[in-house]
Amino acid sequence: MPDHNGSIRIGFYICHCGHNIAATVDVEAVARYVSGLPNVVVSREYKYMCSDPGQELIAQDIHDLNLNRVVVASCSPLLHETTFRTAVERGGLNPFYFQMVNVRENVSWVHEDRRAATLKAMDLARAAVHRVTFHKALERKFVHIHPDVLVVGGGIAGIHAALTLANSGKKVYLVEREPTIGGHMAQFDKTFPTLDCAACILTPKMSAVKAHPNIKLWTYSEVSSVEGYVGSYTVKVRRKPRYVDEELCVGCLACIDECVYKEPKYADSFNLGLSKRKPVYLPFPQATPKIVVIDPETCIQFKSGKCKQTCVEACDREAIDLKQAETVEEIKVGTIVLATGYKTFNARRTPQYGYGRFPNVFTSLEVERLINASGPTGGHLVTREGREPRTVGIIHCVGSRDRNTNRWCSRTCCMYSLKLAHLLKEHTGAEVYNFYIDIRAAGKTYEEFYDRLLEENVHFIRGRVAEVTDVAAIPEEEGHLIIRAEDTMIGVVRRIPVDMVVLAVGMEPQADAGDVRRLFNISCSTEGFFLERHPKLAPVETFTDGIFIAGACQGPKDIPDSVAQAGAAAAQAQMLIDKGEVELEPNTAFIDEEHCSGCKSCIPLCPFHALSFNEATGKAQLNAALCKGCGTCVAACPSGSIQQNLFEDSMIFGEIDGLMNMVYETGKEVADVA
Amino acid sequence: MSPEVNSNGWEPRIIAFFCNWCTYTAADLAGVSRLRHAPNVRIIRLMCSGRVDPQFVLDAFVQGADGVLIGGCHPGDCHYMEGNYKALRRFRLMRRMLENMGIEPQRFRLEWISASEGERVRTVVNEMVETLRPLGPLALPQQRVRWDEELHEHVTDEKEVKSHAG
Amino acid sequence: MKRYLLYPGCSLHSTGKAYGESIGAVFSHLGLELSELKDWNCCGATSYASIDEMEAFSLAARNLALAEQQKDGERPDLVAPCNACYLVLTKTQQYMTQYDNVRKTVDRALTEAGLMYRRSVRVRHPLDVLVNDVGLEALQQHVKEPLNGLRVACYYGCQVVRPFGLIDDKFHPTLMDRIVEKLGAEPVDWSLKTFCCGGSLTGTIPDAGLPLNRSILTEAVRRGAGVIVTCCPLCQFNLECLQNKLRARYGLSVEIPVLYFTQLMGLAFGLDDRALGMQRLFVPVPRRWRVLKGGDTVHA
Amino acid sequence: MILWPMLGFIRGKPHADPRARMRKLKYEKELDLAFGEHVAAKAYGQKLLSCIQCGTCGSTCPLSDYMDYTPRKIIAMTREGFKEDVLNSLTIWLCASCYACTVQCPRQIHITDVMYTLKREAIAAGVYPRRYPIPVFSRQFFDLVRRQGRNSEGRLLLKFYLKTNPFRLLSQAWLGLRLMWTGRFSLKQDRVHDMQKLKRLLAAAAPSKEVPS
Repeated sequence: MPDHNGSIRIGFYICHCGHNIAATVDVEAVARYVSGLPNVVVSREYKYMCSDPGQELIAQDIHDLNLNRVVVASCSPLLHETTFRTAVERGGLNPFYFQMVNVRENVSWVHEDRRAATLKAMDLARAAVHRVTFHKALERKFVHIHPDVLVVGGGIAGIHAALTLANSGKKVYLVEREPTIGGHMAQFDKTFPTLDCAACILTPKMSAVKAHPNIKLWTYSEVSSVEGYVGSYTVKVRRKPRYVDEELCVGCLACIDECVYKEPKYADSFNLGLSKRKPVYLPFPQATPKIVVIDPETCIQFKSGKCKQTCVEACDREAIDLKQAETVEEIKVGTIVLATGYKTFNARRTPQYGYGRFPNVFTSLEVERLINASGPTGGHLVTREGREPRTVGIIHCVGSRDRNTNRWCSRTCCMYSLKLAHLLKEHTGAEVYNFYIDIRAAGKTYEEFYDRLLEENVHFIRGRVAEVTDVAAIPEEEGHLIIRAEDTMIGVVRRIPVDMVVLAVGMEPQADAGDVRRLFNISCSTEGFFLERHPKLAPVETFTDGIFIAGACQGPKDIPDSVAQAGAAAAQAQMLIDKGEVELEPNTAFIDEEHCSGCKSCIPLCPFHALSFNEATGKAQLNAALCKGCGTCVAACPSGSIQQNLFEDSMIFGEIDGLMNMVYETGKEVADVA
Repeated sequence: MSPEVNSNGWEPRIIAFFCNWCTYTAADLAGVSRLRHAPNVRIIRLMCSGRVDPQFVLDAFVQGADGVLIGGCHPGDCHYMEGNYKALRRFRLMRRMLENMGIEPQRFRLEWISASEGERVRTVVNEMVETLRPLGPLALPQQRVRWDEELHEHVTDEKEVKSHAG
Repeated sequence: MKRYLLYPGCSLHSTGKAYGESIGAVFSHLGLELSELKDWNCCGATSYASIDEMEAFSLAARNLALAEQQKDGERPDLVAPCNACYLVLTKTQQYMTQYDNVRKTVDRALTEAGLMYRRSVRVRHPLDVLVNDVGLEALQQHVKEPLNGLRVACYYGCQVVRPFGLIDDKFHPTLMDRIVEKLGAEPVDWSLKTFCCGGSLTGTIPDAGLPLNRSILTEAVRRGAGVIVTCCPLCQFNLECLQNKLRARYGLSVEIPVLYFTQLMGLAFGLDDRALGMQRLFVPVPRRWRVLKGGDTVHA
Repeated sequence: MILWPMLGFIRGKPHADPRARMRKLKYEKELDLAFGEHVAAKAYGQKLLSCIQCGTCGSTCPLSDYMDYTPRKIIAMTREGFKEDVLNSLTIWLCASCYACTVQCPRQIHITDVMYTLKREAIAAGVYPRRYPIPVFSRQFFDLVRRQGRNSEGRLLLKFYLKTNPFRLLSQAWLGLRLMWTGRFSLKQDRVHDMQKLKRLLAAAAPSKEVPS
């Protein structure tokens, strides 16, 4: 027992959390039990500890009973530790004389047996009561927030976040990997449910980004390293050579006309390979910035070094620079918004639908391009044979709601399928069949759009398609693709011959989401989307302070939701910047120089280079500003002379001893438990 | 730890050291998702699995734990870059040491559980409880008493000591 | 030389005799040793499992245990040419690992019979052995009389790739197509490679089972195939022996030979017709193949 | 063409109320609410309960056109406890175990195993259609293997036709003869040498002795 035993005065509070805790844990029994533990002056249970009266209870007890330690048993410390620390501080006590016990997430919510749950709660309470005696007063620690912001990803979410921040006067770096901003939205034809043209509403925002004095736009660039912490991140951005001087190019496109390739030859990725482009190209007419790119993979000069370089001659501004090399920019920012988007499901992973085998099986994104007036067919929706389809089948949930591929609902496919059904009917007059499992039209005015489609006499067959086949069962099916599905509403299996199949492919995390996550030190959910700090209450924050997420990188969502989230992420960043500083956990390490033997074993362990060896004193020394508080060095110090605030050895041993019942003898109280 | 009595009269007691960023968060998620699991684990939250001092593990066993579980972020995902690798290194060393001391390797486990793997917390906890059940109590505190008695017998019975020395 | 144990199952001793004979001929031509599992019993197929599943698993496991016993230490490769046998043996292996109750019940049943199964058997389909152990290039080297110009529809049946998909794609397997290509013939691209032939339904409920075969035969011909090759005795029986009945009652309008893929291989290797069981076919191979085997490109 | 066994009219135990199958009203008391979980447990996993009724099984099934209920309906009815209807259905017997539904099910329900389970339940409950050819065939196969350890295709078919419809044997005579000419048909019974032990093995695997998981 610590020698200052006599002076320790602990207040213990256990929360009912309504029924959340009290239904499984006998909170009265726990309070009664803890009241019998040494040093405990007061032990109470209360309906909602986090409520104002609950917090007031703590502050009042500190004042009235002269408490100098507080333990609250309620929910997870990740949720309310700050709340209770503040309450403790309001009572006039150093906020770090506080320890929290998680009896909700770790006990009542995961156990059913009331007796076992109550005993576990008692153990955890006892451990905390014992641990808190070793707590020390610490100073609150603040850092300054650098006012500049980095936005990664130039889709609609990134664009909106960047504009919001820039309009509020913040300097924004917008980094986009492709040669143009715009993302997937730029590839869409119309947007649901209003059917306004995607380009018409997107391109003004793209131009605004380009023109904004507060936005530094770097396209064809990727973040290569991130160092630092909230308020002070150092970021390196790799700028890939586009072999065109961005300052000089005015987008006249003369170089494209004069390219030695008279006809476009290579698959145009913006049109998903449905059309061709030359090695020097502009992704699409409204590309922003309107600067051409030269693709070294296909350009003759790069492949053989023997090109006439007609493009260079064609440019009267001498903007083409085939010797351009990659550059790296280093910037300082205080906050980061990640809006790296999604990728569409690879339809080849569901071979039963014949994508890649049957030429007239298209993905939804391909059809967006086919309908689009600036698309590969100039907006004429035709099969590969160049004919207008008379019947089209749209298969929903391709790569969604399927444990063989992706379990989640991609949330957008129902609505965009309805939109495509409408457009297909409008453009070609075709009979359109939707094959769906459930229609999810939960957004504002989405249900009304579904109504409209029903009245347009689009077919809705509730049944997931098993296969698309070219095997005709009756002569009338010859020459068609046949979709076989059970019409579950009618209860029969139907075979429907169509001229074109559209696969409503789902949304997936970007292929490199894992790398990006590591780069920015945030978490991913099991599916691979970036993980928000709290699914309800912190939807744009991450577990890393100062890094926010917006748009489909966090999970499948449509344009309105992405924009809303981008606005929220921008507001979060702005809040930090305007506040000017942020509080850090004071859980950094410190060195007891007296006992340090100077063995240097800690020094190579620190990944943040916070530890060094002081030749003069022969001891290790720690730069607290660099220390992030992991405690790895503490665990390694053979003499125990490095300690970590809030996680000192004595505290952890105290917790273990408390848990294992070696300190306090439990008596009859335990037996009382129901 | 309080005595939890089941029909056999004994329940495995496990101390878990979970890192704040991944495994502790996953345990929270298991809670939010109401993933019921065995009540035999007591979690101690640390900032990083790299903070797990081998002495914590020894202390837990010495104080009467039947098993010790360490939970950290997946390799490459550590919030502090490489704390989990340090944990892994220490874990391997420790397990060998514990084995030499006669503590079954199944009693000491290291798991990578990311923040989104609430389900995994449940699986690992349930698995570990089931693995420990057939092993029975480790009961080091009582064992120490037994060892003391044994030693005492050896010392009093001089012949016995000699024959061993020979 | 690699040695294999053969699990013939009931069909290779009767309706599927030619399959067994052609496998024997091809394997020995390639220098693979193949010996029949001694005292094998029924695999516990579909029909048995409909009555009692645990007994069915135990029957299958007895064969696996025997294979281990007869290989004595060596890790046995048990070749099951019948798709149903292959599936049942594989499924037994998988379920014994996956499900406690299966493992415990089966282990106890084996103990009662004085056997033990240590899970070391590899259940192999001849397709798997020929492509993955022997190799396509090696197979090609044995081709004496390439089947140039012959268009072949490879029909796999359902149970060789489903449900586990261990040796090939569950929807569009290609193992047989790749072999056929090496024989000089041309595999046709078609959609019914793993469509069900109806199994025993052709006998029990012909109105349900037979039309399935009509679809397969018609589609193969429509795709320009001159022959169907298969890797399952029941599929071969259904597709070949019932063609008369299909024509008489179910409106089939085509006739096409249905061979085991091993028979086709044997032909290309220049092996003797009788050794391949060619005389057992209901729909004989057209005479003009003989010309074709000489290297001319005559469309069958 | 011999009309029987046309589907549907040969039933096992007739429903207590012959119109029951036609009725569009079902009382909860007619159902067995534990049936769904019971079958789910027997057929490897609770996944059965996660069925979303998408109909992939029905549309992928090559035999669904001959079934009285599509497999999707069988799953729904099993889940909801329509035990009597499910066990009396022809669907479960028509499943040819091609596993097409199992590999495509978006909920990874082991549909083929569900069908096996239901067949066994139907036999156990004694409600399967008595002279419906498929259970008879299975039973003949089962008995042969139990007695001899191996199946003999020739004998099996002979017995099967005798048990179901001897007249059909005549229509098969020509096929039988051709098989004989080509050496592909024999009535000789193949058998396992060590039948004693095989019988012991089967006895130990009997349902009453199944080891619970």
